Amino acid sequence: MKKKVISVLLCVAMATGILAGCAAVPTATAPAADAAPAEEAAADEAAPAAEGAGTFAIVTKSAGNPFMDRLGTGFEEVIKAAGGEVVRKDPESATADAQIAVIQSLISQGVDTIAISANDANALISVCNEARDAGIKVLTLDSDVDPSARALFCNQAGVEAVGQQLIDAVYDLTGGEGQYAILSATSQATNQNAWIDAMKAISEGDDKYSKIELVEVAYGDDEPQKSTDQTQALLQNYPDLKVICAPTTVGIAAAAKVLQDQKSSVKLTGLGLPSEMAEYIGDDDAHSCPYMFLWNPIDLGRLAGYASLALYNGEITGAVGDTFEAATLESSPYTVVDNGAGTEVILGPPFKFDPSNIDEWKEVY
Amino acid sequence: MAGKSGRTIAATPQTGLKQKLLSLEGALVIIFILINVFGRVLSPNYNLSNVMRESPRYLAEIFMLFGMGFILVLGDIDISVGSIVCLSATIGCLTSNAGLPMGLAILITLLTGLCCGMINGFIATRFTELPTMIVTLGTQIIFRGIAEVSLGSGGSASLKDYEGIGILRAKVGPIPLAFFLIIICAVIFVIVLSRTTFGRHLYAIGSSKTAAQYAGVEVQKIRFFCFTLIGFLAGICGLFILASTYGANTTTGQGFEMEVIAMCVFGGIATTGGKGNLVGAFIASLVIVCLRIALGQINMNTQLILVIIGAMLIISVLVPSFRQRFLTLKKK
Amino acid sequence: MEKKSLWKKITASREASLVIVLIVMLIVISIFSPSFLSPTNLGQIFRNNTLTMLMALGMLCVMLTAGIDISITSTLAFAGMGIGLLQKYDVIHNTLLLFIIGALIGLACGFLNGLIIAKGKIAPIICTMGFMYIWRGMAYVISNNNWASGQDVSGFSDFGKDGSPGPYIILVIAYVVFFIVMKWTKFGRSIYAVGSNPEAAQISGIKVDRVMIAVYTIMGLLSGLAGVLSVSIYASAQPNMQYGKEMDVIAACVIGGVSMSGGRGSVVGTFLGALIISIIAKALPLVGIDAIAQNLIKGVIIVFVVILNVITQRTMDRQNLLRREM
Amino acid sequence: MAEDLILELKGITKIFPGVKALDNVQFQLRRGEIHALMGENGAGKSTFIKVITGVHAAEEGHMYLNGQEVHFKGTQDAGAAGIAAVYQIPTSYMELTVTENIFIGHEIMKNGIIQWREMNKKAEELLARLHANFKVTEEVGALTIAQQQMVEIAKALSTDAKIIILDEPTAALTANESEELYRIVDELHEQGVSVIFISHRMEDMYRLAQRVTVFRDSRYIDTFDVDKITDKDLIKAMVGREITDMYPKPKVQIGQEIFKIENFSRLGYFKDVSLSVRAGEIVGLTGLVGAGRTETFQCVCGIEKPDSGRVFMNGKEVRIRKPKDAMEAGIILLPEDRRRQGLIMSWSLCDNVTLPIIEKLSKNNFIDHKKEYELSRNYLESVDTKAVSIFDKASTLSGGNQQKVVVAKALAQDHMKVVVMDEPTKGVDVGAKAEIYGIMGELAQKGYGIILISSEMPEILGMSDRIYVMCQGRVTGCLDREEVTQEKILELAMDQSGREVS
Repeated sequence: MKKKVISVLLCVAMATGILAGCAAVPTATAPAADAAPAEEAAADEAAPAAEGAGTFAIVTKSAGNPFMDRLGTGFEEVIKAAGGEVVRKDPESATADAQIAVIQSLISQGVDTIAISANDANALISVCNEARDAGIKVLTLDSDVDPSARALFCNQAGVEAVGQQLIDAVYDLTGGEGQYAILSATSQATNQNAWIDAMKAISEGDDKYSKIELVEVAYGDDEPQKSTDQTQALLQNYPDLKVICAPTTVGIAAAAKVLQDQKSSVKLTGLGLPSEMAEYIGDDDAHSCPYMFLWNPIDLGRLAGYASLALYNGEITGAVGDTFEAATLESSPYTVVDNGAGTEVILGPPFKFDPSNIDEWKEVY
Repeated sequence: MAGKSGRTIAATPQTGLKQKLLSLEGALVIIFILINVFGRVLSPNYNLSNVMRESPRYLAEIFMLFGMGFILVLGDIDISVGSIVCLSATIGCLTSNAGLPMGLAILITLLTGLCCGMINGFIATRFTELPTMIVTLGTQIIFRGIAEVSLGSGGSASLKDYEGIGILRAKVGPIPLAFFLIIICAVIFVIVLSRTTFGRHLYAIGSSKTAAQYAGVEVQKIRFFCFTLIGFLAGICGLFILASTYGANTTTGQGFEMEVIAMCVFGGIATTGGKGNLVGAFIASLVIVCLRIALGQINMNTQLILVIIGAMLIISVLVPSFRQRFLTLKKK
Repeated sequence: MEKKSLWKKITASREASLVIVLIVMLIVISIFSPSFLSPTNLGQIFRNNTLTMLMALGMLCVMLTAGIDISITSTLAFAGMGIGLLQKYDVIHNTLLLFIIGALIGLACGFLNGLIIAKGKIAPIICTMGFMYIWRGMAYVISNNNWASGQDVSGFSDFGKDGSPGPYIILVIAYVVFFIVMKWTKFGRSIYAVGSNPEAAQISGIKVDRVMIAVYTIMGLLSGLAGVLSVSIYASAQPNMQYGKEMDVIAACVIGGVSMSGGRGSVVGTFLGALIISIIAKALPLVGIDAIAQNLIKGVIIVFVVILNVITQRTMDRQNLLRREM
Repeated sequence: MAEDLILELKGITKIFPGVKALDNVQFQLRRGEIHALMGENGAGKSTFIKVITGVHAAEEGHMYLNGQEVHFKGTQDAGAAGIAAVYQIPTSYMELTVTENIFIGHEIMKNGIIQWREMNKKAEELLARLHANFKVTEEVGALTIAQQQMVEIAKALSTDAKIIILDEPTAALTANESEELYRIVDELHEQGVSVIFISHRMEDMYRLAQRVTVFRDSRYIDTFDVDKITDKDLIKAMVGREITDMYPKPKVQIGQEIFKIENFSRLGYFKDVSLSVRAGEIVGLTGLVGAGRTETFQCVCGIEKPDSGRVFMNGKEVRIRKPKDAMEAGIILLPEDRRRQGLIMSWSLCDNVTLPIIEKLSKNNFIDHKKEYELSRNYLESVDTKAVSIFDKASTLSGGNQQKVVVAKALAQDHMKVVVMDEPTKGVDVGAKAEIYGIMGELAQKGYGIILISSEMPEILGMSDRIYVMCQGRVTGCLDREEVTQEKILELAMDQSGREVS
């Protein structure tokens, strides 16, 4: 009997806990169905705080990653300049699951736009739609979600362009014929898969590349240790290997170190951070990587910032043909194009880092 | 046979003991209230509808809490549940995409979890020499490995038809369906553990496997059942993850096992077995969920949130330990 | 008679059965990849798995006391990130000093673990789970979203460069030291005693609490050292480094015959266990198994070896009984 | 008085949280004497020993060694002063070798390196002194209890101790193993070592000691010369009252055969064991430790799987695959190791008693607490358990009372027909022993069949109607109450003819 009383008391206490915690008067008194307007009211409240300039969020792939950090830097710079408020969120781990929690929290906060670099193209669809239902403009940068779930994708470079550039680099470094291998991140990395597919498609479609042969796509899971194991395995399994192409920042650095330490004749190219790769870029045999590519993540962040502002102000809706200004970027204005599946804006071609410019860039990012 | 010396033994429960038991849950309730109040003060957006809307991702995990509670009370541990979530979500997604009706796909998702649990249970009960930590460490890698192979290159699958499974996302007012299910589960599992013979047997096994066996408790059968049960619950979790992400990938459910164990421990269930109850664990899980949501809304660094949870975990076990010692000292 | 007892010795020793597993594995791998046994490759096995092998020694000590430490890779990341940043911001570039600092960070983390476990009487898995979150989180926080990269650690990374004897020397020293300490010193034996029967150890005058603290401190020290080595070997410090690898270390120990209930395990067994794990990691890409299936195979091998251990033990017990029957 | 005292303690008081474990206790040990320390469980003997060896520090009192006052801060101080102890709780390291067990804490070192070869040699010498027949490199876990005991004694000897304390050394030993121990103690005595030993067995005291000190309820009672004391006086000193009949065996009309096992075998443990019990009969089962008595009934009761064997209840065969089957058939086992097998020490008495029958105390699987409390109280009172409340933890009771709880647990299973009591008085003090025998007699009177597995000759002789003797896994004989003598049992227990090749 006593126990029952205690349990009832416990329940009551907990209920009061919830109510006390959620003391928002409308939700506590009004029927639960009225919650949605209350939410909008909260969003409206948030807006004046930024003096009409809105709140803009950016969600990166994970914390502790300089590339992601620079995206945020660029984004923040543009929004701050426009007088808006920035919310930067790094999920606790590089999973879609962690991003969902973060985006949900942003919906609660009633931000105006969310720019996402997605860890998984599919897993975020529902949460993105939820955000849009709540009146939030959703766009992606760096790594896309399914086009149905966002307004616009700020692409660092067209998939075709990246694929073309990488395959040309491979062609160049092999001297037109020979074996090459790809060291990718994880098997589900959206970007990497798209680029690799593009490389394959281009090399199959053009006789020019008929003499270079892709022997294997290895996955280093963006872990230094596994990437090292995989690189060594590639070297061992394919003694005639001429080039490794690593379109991932962790993989390329690990591979570069293996090749350089072993003084291997195999050359490396791909996509990498200048600051990570400065040690390995050089024309002579002492360096493993003659040149590599990347775009400027700060610029990409800026582009996403401008796009967010444009979406927020209603200048664009993300439809093909929309145009918006990006004052601090060279190629401004940008025009929304169709990439076959959805709409995107493209930052520009990837930038080539070689011994001549690496020292300048390694300090930047 | 009457007592020869006429000695009598008291048979009325001492209230002191009960109060002691109550104190942990009481403290947790107070913490729960405090967190909600602070959440409200710190974040203007911390209200019922927002909390409820953000909760499903965490609620899915709480399903496993009940099974993990059983497993920990038994003195075992299961660190493969995160992988089971991944595998069952994957299989569910793939079978649905293969053209099976949604109902069947849901059933297969749950069965996958069940089977994984049975495999764990089978190894754990057949090779009793092995600590379950090691068994489930191995199967953790295997289950996720199977999911990776099934997902193939790309490592991610999305539901082609997510109309059917949408029913799991249904809401009553602001409150998601999952929340009601959780409450129902909580009531059932709490009662089973605290009131039934089965629950008594769980505590017996957790306190002393040998003595339980001598007393006629079917130790291995119950252990097998509990591993199967947590597998099934992981399947449910996988199902809800599938419903909320419309798909599965190789990182689905990563780290869930530790989060669920942490919730149980925070709620007073000892990993050494035989101690704690699900009331505490359930309140603790709500505390952690509210805390994460509140701190998320004030945009605290996500890593710092983990630091706070880690510290809370250690403090939550340190405090009773020192309190105990303080009490004995005082008595002295 | 002498011969028989020698045979008995071999069959009764877990190490011997591990050697057999190793040999079978090597034969199978060599069939698929003949170059596997080349000196360079063997060297790489050790170099790439220096961290696992090093931490396995600490885990051996911890598990001998019936404990477990799942915070090791977080400690590793914290220490590694710490010394990485010291170089990035040009505070210290002296290799030796960096090693000492990293080791000290690990030591402090481990000491805290040990203190709470021994004095607070807390289940090791819980305490170390808490610190797993804490140190990993701290690594992220101090990193402030930056990595210490190749150029930042350029001089320092020469130590762990492919071809540099650095990691090998550390491994050899660590294993030799541990082999001696665990077998021939009072401290080593007291670890066994504490794990085997803590009450008895207390009565024998062994300071159980101190041994527990020491064991976790050693574990922390080795994790810190592994963090420094990691930065050196991969020329990069990232807050998520070696995430989840603590399970590999535990698996290595268990495969090596270290009992999770304490008191049983040897340095040689640990070495063999770590070697098996390392060979799996190294060989799977080489033998041409699809990258996607590698984790699956790894898991199956671990479970297989662990169950094999049990079955061997059971057969041995049964044979003993049969002998008794005679 | 100019006695040559090697050790003297005066006014020792030791307080544990909530209890006074020792209250102004004194003790005198003469040089070279064997001194017995007796008293019921909980009288404070073990605590007293731990004060001597420095495990516990006494709150009050003085200790003099060779006339000098000493203060031990830890066991190492005591060891250095030449005091070594063999404790009652198993202090062996099961996973470590014999040598290590002997030398742990005082390894032979040279430059900080353990000298294994020298230690092995020394250990061999010590074992030779004890006439042990096992190797120093064996793992202790692989030895028998008696052999482990020898290792413990060797451990005490290895420190060159002048005073050796043996805490219940014979509790786990069979008659002839005890004989071996007496020989060892005699030898120590001849070598001039002073010995303190604690035991519940009168025979130990008579056989070995010159003087005996009795404690009761944490207090010192008296010290006697063994030559001048009778059983009765001693028991009175220990228990505080007179016990008239140690073995109260009632006259019982023995009925039909109710329980029979046939051809029970398990590889490496026992072979072709058959025996039967009639209603109201107490059947003794004895033999050396390791003869397979306990293992046989573990198999009968479904704890372990036998290779072969059939069980009959009232002439009908029953199949037993798990402990539950045995219980349902009415065969209840009171296991040997009550702390590990019989009770859950961290649980309340009530929960322990009702664990096997909890399903019957519940409606639709929901436990009926009222019924549970009531029932457990009834049974606990019926066996006269000394406890304040049924919610007391089992670990707080003394050994004898714990055993009573185990009995209550068996009684609660109301369809019990045969009860197997495995060493029911092991580690139980005299007063409680007599009570347990009393309960046994009452059970027999009620028509239960009782199997008493015991190594203690007096209780086997005192309580059994019939006695089976086992040796090396076989039943070597069955003796009736009338024809039985201690010699006959020993002869059968050490029967060599059973040792044929199978």
